[in-house]
Amino acid sequence: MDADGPGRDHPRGRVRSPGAPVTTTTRERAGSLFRRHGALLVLGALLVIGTLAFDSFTTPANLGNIATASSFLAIVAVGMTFVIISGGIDLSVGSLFVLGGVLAAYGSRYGVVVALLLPLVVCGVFGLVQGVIIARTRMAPFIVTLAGLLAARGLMLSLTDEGATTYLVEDDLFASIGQGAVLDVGYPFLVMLAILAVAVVFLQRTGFGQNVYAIGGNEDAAALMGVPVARTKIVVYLTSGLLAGLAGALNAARLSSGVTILGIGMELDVIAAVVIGGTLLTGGAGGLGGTIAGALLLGVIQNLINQIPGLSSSFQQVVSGAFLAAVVITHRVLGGVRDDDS
Amino acid sequence: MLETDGVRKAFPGVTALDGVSFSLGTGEVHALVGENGAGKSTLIKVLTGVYRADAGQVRYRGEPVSFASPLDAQRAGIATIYQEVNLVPQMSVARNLFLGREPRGRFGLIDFAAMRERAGEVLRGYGIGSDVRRPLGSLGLGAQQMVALARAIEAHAQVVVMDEPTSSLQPREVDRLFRAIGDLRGQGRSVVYVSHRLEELYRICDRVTVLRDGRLVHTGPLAGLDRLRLISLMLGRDLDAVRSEGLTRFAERARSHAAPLLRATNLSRRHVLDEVSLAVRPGEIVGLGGLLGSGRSETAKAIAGALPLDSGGVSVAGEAVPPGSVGSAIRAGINLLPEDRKAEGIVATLSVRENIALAALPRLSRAGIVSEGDVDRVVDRFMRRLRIKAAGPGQPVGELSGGNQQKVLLARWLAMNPRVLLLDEPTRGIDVGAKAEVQVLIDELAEEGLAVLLISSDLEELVEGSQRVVVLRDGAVVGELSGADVTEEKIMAAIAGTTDD
Amino acid sequence: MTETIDRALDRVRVVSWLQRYGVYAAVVVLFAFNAVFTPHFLAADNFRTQLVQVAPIVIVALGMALVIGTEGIDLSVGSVMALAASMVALYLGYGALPAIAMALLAGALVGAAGGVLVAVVGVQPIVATLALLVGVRGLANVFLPQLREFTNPTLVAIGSDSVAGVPIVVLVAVVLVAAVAFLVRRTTFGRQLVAVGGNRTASRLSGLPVRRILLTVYVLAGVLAAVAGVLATSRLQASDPTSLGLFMELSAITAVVVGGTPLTGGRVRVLGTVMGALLMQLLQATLIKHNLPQSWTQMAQAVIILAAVYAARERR
Amino acid sequence: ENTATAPEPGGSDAQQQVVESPTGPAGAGCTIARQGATAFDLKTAVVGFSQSEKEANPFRIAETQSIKDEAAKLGIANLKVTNAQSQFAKQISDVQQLIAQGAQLLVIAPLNSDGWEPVLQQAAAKKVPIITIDRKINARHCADFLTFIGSDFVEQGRRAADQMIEALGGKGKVAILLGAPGNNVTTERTQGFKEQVAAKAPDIEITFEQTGEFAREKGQQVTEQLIQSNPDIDGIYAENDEMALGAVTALKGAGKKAGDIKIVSIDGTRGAVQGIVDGWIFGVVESNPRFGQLAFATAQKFLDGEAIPEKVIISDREYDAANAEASLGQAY
Ligand SMILES: Nc1ncnc2c1ncn2[C@@H]1O[C@H](COP(=O)(O)OP(=O)(O)OP(=O)(O)O)[C@@H](O)[C@H]1O
Ligand SMILES: Nc1ncnc2c1ncn2[C@@H]1O[C@H](COP(=O)(O)OP(=O)(O)OP(=O)(O)O)[C@@H](O)[C@H]1O
Ligand SMILES: [Mg+2]
Ligand SMILES: [Mg+2]
Repeated sequence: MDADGPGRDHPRGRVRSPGAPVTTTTRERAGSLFRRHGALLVLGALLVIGTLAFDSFTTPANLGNIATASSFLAIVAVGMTFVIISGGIDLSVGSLFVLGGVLAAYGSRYGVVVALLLPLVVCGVFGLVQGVIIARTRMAPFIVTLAGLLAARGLMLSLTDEGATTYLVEDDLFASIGQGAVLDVGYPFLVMLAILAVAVVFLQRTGFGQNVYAIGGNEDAAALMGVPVARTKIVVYLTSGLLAGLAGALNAARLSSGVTILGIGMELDVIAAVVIGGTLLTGGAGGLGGTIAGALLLGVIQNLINQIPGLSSSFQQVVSGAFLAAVVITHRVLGGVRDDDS
Repeated sequence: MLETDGVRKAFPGVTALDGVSFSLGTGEVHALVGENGAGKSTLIKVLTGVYRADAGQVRYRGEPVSFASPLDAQRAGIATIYQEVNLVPQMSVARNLFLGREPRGRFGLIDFAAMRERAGEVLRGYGIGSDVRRPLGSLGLGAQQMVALARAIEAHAQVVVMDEPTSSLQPREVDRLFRAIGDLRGQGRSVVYVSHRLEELYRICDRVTVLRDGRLVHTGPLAGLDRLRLISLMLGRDLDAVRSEGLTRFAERARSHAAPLLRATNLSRRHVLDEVSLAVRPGEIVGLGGLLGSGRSETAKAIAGALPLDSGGVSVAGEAVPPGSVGSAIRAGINLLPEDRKAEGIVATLSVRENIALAALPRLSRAGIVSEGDVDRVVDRFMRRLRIKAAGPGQPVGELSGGNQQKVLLARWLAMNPRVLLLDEPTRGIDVGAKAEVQVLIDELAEEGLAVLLISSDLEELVEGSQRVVVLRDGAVVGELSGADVTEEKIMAAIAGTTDD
Repeated sequence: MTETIDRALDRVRVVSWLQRYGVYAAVVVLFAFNAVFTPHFLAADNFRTQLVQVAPIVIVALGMALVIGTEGIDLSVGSVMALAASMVALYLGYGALPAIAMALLAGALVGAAGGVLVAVVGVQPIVATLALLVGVRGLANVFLPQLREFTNPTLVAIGSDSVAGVPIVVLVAVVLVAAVAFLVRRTTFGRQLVAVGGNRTASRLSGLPVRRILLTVYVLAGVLAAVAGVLATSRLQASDPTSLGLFMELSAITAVVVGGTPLTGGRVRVLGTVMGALLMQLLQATLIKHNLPQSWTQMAQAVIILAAVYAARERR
Repeated sequence: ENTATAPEPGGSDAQQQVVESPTGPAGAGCTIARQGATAFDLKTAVVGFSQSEKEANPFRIAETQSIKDEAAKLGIANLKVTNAQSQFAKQISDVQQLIAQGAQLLVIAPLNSDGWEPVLQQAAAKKVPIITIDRKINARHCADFLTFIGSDFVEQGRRAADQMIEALGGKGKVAILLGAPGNNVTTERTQGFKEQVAAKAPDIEITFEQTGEFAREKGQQVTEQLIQSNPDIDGIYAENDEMALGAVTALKGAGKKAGDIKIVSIDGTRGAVQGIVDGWIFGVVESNPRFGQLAFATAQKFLDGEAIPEKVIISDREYDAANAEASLGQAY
């Protein structure tokens, strides 16, 4: 990809004076490399460790499971990456994920088209409305999407008799989208890759993508530079809503039902995946490749923890927390630019 | 070309514009001047769709317009460089330059190779040769300002609005800018030019509009308007008063021979500073000269403990200051007025009062509890002394005009009873009246025995203010001038490296 | 001309009044609604119930408000409550006071861990405290694998006794609100905290001990969460590390933001935070008392949050 | 009802009684031949157990422990245990991982009844028999899963209703503390209770239904609101013991006396049974978590070629004032 591609934030080297050659230290270069590809490196390291430590880790079936199971989180995280790069946050994705699944399962009785369109339309409208509120009223995205989280879950509960009704997927074609597999890797993973490819082009190679980075970097400046801030934000939240709904629908296809107990706290996992992937929560920098690596990383961690025999369920949580902390600390120490705050 | 008719704009507590009728002709360079807070930036923002006027009309090419956003204005052909550099620091230089009009390649996707190449070309024309892939934020403020300029001019706008474009530029860059403005005029494009540097106005502007307290007090050709008369219009004082006060601000002072109060020895940091040593005596003002990016700000920050060093040390009155800590530098009496007041200086959400008291809080408290009376006294004293123009001490500092923000920062440091003052561009963006006040103040402070290190891109200010000038290049000291040697020519020569080392 | 100015000023005044007091108005409206439509609402017992229930949220929200004031966020508060509950159960054998002390210490330690991650390592607050949210909840369960009841009279008394008709739990909350309000308004630390949230670089260059301030703020948030954990535990008369404080972070953040403290830092509204918590509590109570389903509760909360924050948002 | 006895009813308290194991139409029942697996030795096989929630409440602790104990007792060396920590997506991954690790028998305590498609497909491909305990999976018997061993939640609800009717003398106002929404235990315990009340005591009015999310604190808080706004309430049906105990704390706090408001709940934890002894709780319907022995015995029967019914419904005992004190030792 292009070296000047967005998200490639360069080490903050120092120029001597205008025209002088750029000088970067090895450490800075390593740091920047780590920030961009840290998740991938950690992922690689964990795969090696897993292979060495556990026989049953590197089997095609196990890796295929991890890939397929992670793709839903990854799809949602793609949307979240747009949101976070634009300087926002979207807490509603977990609720939209479960809402999308319920709607897809319900819609499947009218065929595959409805099964896909219904969640996309409803979750898209949710994203759109949140985007409009955020862009037009300048309310904090955190709050608007927190309200969205509650509203979407409330809607889902009222559609399912407070969660008691589980709609079953009644369209085989639709179900096969979620259940088919090529060599142990499920279709959802392939869908995720396709979405990733499209998203990368949009984020890196279009004016829209540039605008997303610009408003995340400095919203006021972007507005003064003529970036259509409101429109960009609206599209960003719309995208996030759509992808959350789509991931929910795919998951419903995989599970053959609109399970109502999903998605609680999912937003935090999604945010963690994005952040581990090297996207800064402050906006303006980051990329999609890291996000996907981050999502896979979370799946691998869970799988590895399961491999350790005799670890009580509480200890597993401690280990996950410690692991998350270790990843972000490594990130920060190796990859972060120390801004010498004291 | 672009006119306003009776424009009004009020903010809570202040009327920033009060019935302003301004008109810009085709192919003219129009100066917009006035004291800090006169309403210049506000007028520009109304013209370019950032604010909507409360009353009155904006006309562009004879048609009434109401731009909903800067984007609208840009589409209509009005490009703007705002007072504070307003680009996206994390994005690369090239992407900042082309944001919104990126060169397209296949399938309408952005062609980054072409963009880089064009950016390199364009910027070299403005004297910026650094890698266009670097994040903009890693460039010095001056270079950033040049990028903003290039961006506006390259947008093929019919009207280019510049709000204090030269405040962070070096003389060489100013020349380049003026050539660009000349080209614009030649092509029949119009320029609105805001600056506090009067000599610049006389060099390039055709007409002038003077604002005072949100009202238009004068508009007309610049040629033939006497400089003192212009100042009296701005300040609203009569001509004689201005004449008698004069414009020279720094007093002549004998050279101090006392032992140095501040001594910095061999300050080094990889790629930034290289064995910088300097000393300032009590009562002395030492200038720090050098080109954009020569490391002046870094030197100041290093002395103030805000920049970790690889080696070297600082002492005040012979006592070593523990390195790498702003707190201990401040306890030793070293105070730094930073260069970038928006990012490093003001706390925009807090009031004028809180901003002034910020650093001095521990002294204005007893047992960790703020003594409000003391704070009020200090705030009141400095608001008066520096004539800070605000609705009151409770007004958020973010709402003040640039110059008044700078005064608030100065007040923050003066409230600390400093021994050493490091002033990084203290008069940048300050109007003539206030500038004189600040300079008089600096003088007074030196008189009181402070050691002052003055960084200024304004060579005139540097020459007039300093008893000695230390010249930096590439993070190293390349010369020191004192006494009669302190002249603009000699400094330029030292900067350029044509003198002996 | 003057008329338009007057009208403009009126509008400005209304807007800034709403910004400041919108949440108070909302509490009053909801209160009035209940007084008319909810049976037995205007009873002393009812006020007691609402105040007792809201007290732990208020206390957690106080810490959260401080953290948000520094432009941070603390997701770990709910887990800290759980950890405090475990500590109480583990050390109750030594008496109520040592147990409470250990709980507060644990809260301080978790806060310090978060503070170090944020202030020293430089990890973004939301991720740093997310790691703690996950890990500390696990830790609480490792220490105390399941709910444990207790009958320690001191602890039970803290949870259920009253002084002069005011439940101890509420008294503690009132005292802490006063203390935090004092901290924010009158102390050097309070001023500095807000400045750090407003502009960290400027604060550092002004010689403020930024790291120490951040660290202290996270420790305070941890201790306050632990206090809330102890109170909730003593009210429940059982330590329940599994479900105590679940989703508390969202309730606390909601209270803070609905109360007018912006997430962008640089400002702390203590009383507004209390009002924000009260508003959400009243809403919840209203819906429960009218026996409306969960789905309604959530949708109504969404609307109220949006409305309150819309009224209080910054204009430009 | 076709009542059978669990194999080797051993210890005094730890065993389960099977109350119902219908063999289904046309002598169905699932045999190893029909299911397609090849017989293996349980002792040396890889057995996977997927627990749904953290072992942090008495029910889950007892359940996991009984599986582990029984495996140890039978000498099953290779038992792999996972815990989904109440996240359904994690449970699906967990079980898939167990299958990938070569599990030959799966015992699952499902978090949810629907949504098991990916697991069922993989298990079917490898012919891994699945036994679900405590909650069932909605799927095809034999093709998808071997059997469900557990209680009948609707029946539990009905029995709770019977107790409530008895407590109130068939008349009064009752509040329900619902379990976590979106969960078939909640749904079925509610359904059974309401059906029975409607059928047997139309004078009992259900005036209030709010979720206490199966947690003690929520149960307490909701009850506090409830008794404030509905002071005329006569009985509280809590869908698990934790919420009932929370309700007790709330009643104590409001100055009520033991027995003022009749509480009936489900689960049979020691705390709740003690509550009966103390007079605060009227009665408790048990939901027995000790599935270990029955699960492995069923698996062994299957491997030995016997036909296994679609569900094995276990007997749940009931605690009330009459037997509470004596049964305290048997409650978990
Ligand atoms: N957003 C705002 N909110 C409130 N008051 C404002 C705002 N922007 C400007 N003002 C006030 O309006 C007046 C005019 O400000 P403006 O920035 O236009 O001055 P200026 O002439 O550009 O000054 P300077 O030379 O210092 O840049 C000032 O008193 C300022 O305090
Ligand atoms: N925060 C930063 N990160 C990385 N590089 C920086 C940073 N600040 C400054 N630099 C680089 O260090 C060099 C020295 O900059 P500095 O601004 O201190 O020079 P100066 O002599 O003060 O010039 P001026 O202030 O006029 O721009 C510049 O070339 C700049 O690119
Ligand atoms: Mg201005
Ligand atoms: Mg500088």
